Amino acid sequence: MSNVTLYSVSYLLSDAVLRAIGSVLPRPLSTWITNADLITGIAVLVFGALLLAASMLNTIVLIWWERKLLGRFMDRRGAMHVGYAGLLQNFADGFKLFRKTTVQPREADPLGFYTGPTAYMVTSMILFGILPISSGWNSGFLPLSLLLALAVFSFAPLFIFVSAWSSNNKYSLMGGMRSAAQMIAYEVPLLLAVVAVVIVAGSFDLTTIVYEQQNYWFWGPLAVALIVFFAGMLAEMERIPFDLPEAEAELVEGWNTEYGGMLFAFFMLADYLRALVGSILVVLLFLGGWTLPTWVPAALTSFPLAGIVWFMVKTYIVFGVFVWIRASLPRVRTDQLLRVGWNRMIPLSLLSVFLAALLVTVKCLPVFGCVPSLGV
Amino acid sequence: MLPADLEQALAPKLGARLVGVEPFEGMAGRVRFRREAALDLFRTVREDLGFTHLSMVGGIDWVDHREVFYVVWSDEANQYLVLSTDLPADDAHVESASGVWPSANWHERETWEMVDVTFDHHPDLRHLLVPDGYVFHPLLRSFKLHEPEELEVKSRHV
Amino acid sequence: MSEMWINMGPQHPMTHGLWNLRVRIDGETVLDVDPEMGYLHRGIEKISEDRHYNEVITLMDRTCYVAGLAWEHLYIIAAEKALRIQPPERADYLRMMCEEFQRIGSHLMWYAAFVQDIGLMSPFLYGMRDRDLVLDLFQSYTGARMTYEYMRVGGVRNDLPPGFTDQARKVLDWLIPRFKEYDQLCLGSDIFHKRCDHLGVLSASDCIRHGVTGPMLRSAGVKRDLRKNRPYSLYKDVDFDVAVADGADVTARYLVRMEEMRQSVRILRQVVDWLDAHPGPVMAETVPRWMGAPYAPVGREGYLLKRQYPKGVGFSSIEEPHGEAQAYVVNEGGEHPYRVKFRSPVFANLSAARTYLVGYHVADIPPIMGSVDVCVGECDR
Amino acid sequence: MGHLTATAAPPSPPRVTSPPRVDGELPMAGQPSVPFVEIEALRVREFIPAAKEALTALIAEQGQAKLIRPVFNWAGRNSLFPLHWGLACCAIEFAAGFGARWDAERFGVVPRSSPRQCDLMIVNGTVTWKVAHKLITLYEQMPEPKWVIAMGNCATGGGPFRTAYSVVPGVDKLVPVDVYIAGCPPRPEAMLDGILRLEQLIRERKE
Repeated sequence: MSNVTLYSVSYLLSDAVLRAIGSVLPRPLSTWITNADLITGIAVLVFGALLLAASMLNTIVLIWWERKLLGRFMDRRGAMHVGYAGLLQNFADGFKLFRKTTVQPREADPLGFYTGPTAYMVTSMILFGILPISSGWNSGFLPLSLLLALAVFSFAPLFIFVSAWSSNNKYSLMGGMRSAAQMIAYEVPLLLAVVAVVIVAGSFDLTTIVYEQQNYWFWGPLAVALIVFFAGMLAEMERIPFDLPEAEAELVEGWNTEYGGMLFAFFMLADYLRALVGSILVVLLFLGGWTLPTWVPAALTSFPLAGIVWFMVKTYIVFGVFVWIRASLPRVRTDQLLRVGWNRMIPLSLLSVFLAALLVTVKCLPVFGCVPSLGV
Repeated sequence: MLPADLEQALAPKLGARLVGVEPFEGMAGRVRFRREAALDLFRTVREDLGFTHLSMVGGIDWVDHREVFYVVWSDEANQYLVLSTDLPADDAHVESASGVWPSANWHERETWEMVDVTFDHHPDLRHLLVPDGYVFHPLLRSFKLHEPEELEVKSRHV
Repeated sequence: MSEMWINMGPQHPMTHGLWNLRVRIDGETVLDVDPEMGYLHRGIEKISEDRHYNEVITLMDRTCYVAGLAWEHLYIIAAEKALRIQPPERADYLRMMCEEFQRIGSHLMWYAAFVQDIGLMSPFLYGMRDRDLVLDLFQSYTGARMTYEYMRVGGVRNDLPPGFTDQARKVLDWLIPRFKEYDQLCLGSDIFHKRCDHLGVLSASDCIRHGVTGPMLRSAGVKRDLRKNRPYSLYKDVDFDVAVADGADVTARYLVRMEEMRQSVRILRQVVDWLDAHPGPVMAETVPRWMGAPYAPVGREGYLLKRQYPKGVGFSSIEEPHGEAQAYVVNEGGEHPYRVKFRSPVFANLSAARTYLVGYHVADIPPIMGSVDVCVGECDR
Repeated sequence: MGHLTATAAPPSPPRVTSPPRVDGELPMAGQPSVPFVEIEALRVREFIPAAKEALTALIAEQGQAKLIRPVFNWAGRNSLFPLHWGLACCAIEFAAGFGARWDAERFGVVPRSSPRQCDLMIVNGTVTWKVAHKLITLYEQMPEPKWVIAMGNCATGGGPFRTAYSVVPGVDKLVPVDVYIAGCPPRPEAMLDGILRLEQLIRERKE
């Protein structure tokens, strides 16, 4: 299992295809086409395409999951009639938005108006390439993958602000300002909470962090960091109670008020990609990634692709918690949000860093491995 | 509070400008006054008699003249009172009550645009319900409603 | 950001209807507001002048579309005073029942809209769900969900169907625990208090200066409820308390409306019991057939005036769900009212917008306007 | 490696790029060798709309294709986003249609507040002359393809207020209407039925 990785699969695929083509071609062409460099290059492309397909598919399923879950929280059914249980609903939405005319307001700045959503979408997609999903599904050894992921994650306010400002709408502008202020305020506690994880795990590599959770998942010892990280993620993902930039009640649709058609679809997809990445990060850093506790029967962990399956189950449950929060909490106000961010979250995150350092120093971490419900 | 009490309280202040106080079902009474007395009456009613709350201002077009009525209530007396004045149709204007009761502001704007009664010294007399620049006063009796078909036929000829 | 004007409306999620709030802001602070009304001005007062007394009822349902029966009641009282007609007792009880159910329905609609304004998503659905149960009751005896045309000059159109009272009791039993759930969802959340406490404060003196009535006035601690202070219909015969709260803020208005719903349930239990025990006529004897006809006669011939009614002016004021509504009906002896003038509580409550909005944040506008409970239909008429 | 002779390869003929000719204008002598069009393309602000136009044209062409058109048709009819606004009484029934009992989201109908993201305008109530031009503006802000449903008697023909001085007797005087729903107000079922009929219309549409 462990040596079958996503890259090896795509390499084998590209190798087989190119060799098959080479076998029918005449001599000089066939040597050229079975060149090792070309095979590697094609393999990387296949790898990227697989990642893209997986991320898109997951995002669309995630939207479906949110709609169904939200429907149930609200005593209704959600999308039902398009495809089985409404599974095709989001594909219909996507195709429809693809066909719609993109209206560019006359006073809008075309450069920012078009590049903003695109860059937002692209940076959110890059994230998916960095994160490991299972022992096989990762992009190789990235020693600083956690830092890279968070760095790319924090590009978003820039692009949101650019697109909001260039669409020349007062509501968009206010939404963009709020978004920038909010994301910058919550970057700091988010990073500090991650520092606590890094102290305990001793590595910036996400795969290593997951394997460090062999004995105990980090949500036990790092409960404070988890709370800070979770709240910070809520703010970064702009979901209720922190969805001020898109607060429907006062700013019509927030920073995407002027966007329709495919650009709006970009925003929508990127939002949910970021939501997916947020849930994945929670699973990776605190919930043991693709591993399961040892008391789980081996039959449940040994089937093919078990890692990916369990990882996705965990991710969707974490996202379900986000949806649950969305269904049951009101929205806060900008000043309150920033006050909570600077006055409460940063001290809490510093506390979590201190606790992590303390746990490592006094070497009491193995205690958590003895609790059966936590241990692996 | 009975109509007689009201007359007793108001007559010394207003004198001849008070036309009379009539009984009115469900209210303390109906005070009829000349428009010169408007401001004095409003102040007296609000400050001396305690009718602190202006509920509505309305206008009626009686073809030969127009009537403006004010409904006020008092918390202490737990009573309504209606004040009304008759204005000539060709020169319909009366002092604004919005200096005494701020709540009169919108009601007077509405009465102005509906019944064409001008309120002097109103802070903000502009259209409220009908669009800006609307020249008709719909609640006048001379303003007739017609079926949309007629309207279309007419516009086609124009 | 420098100062700028933004238009919140006429198409804006905050407005819950068709009006425009022009807001001058500096950053996120509100400096000045200017409500712009009239987008739903349908000339109801003018149309009424061309209509028969009973035909005006049709317009009353549409005047305030969330509290149609309350507005019917308002108009009917004024028209009966103008025409000197006395309804039978059972009809009065039926009207009270209508009004109280309508109050619950209207407040549930308000709740659904208000929670959306502060960002709570699911209670909107809960409010609509429970409102539908009340509308089902209306439907069972008036035949319509929102536009009922149930009351008539001199009584009501028809009596209750068999089994109605049991169904009504079931709905009331269902509603009481739901109110508790609503409170848990709102008052149980710290964020709700952070958003709504000390927000949109309108003190009692300001309320009276600007003619603000209803739950907004009661939330400022003024115990004025027309059902108690000047009992119309037969409200003096039922037992209930006036909901009052202190604070004059959004939370206080929430508390007042919630308590009003509970009190309405309390009134309804008494009214339903009375209706069970006292069958009788629902239309006054003195009313000619054409006036109280259960179904509108076909053609204009049906409306021939059989009897001149004495001239008179009818004035009525009731405690509508939004506040104190008044009607002023002038009868000049014809078959149409000469002039109908309505006082809409929302009209007065909105005219004070500058007082309770200036100085707060842009994000505070939706909760404050939500707590005012805007029904544009009755405001613009 | 032999050395090349001067006569071995004939010199390639110089490629002449003719400047774009505009009707009614003489081709100017002594123009720079870089064509005018390329300078224009370098200006990004001009380039992006041009590229967008080309892309839109491409998509439109694809939309006409027999294979793709049914997919887009299916997508368009199954995800109708109505404009989230309330005019009058019908707006309450419109809201009830999105409530728990009727749940219009089952059919993929999700109200959006921004007209840019809508394909369907449900005119739910009385349209007055004061709001008429705002309604037209909103309609024009919606991107193509778009549809209009006149919900209720007021939007269909003025309803009980058709004689009033301030009411538009039917929204079809202002914008093209696809589906009329009768009722005053129509029940939520009727609203859903109207939406489903619109879906049927889209399905049967011949482009």
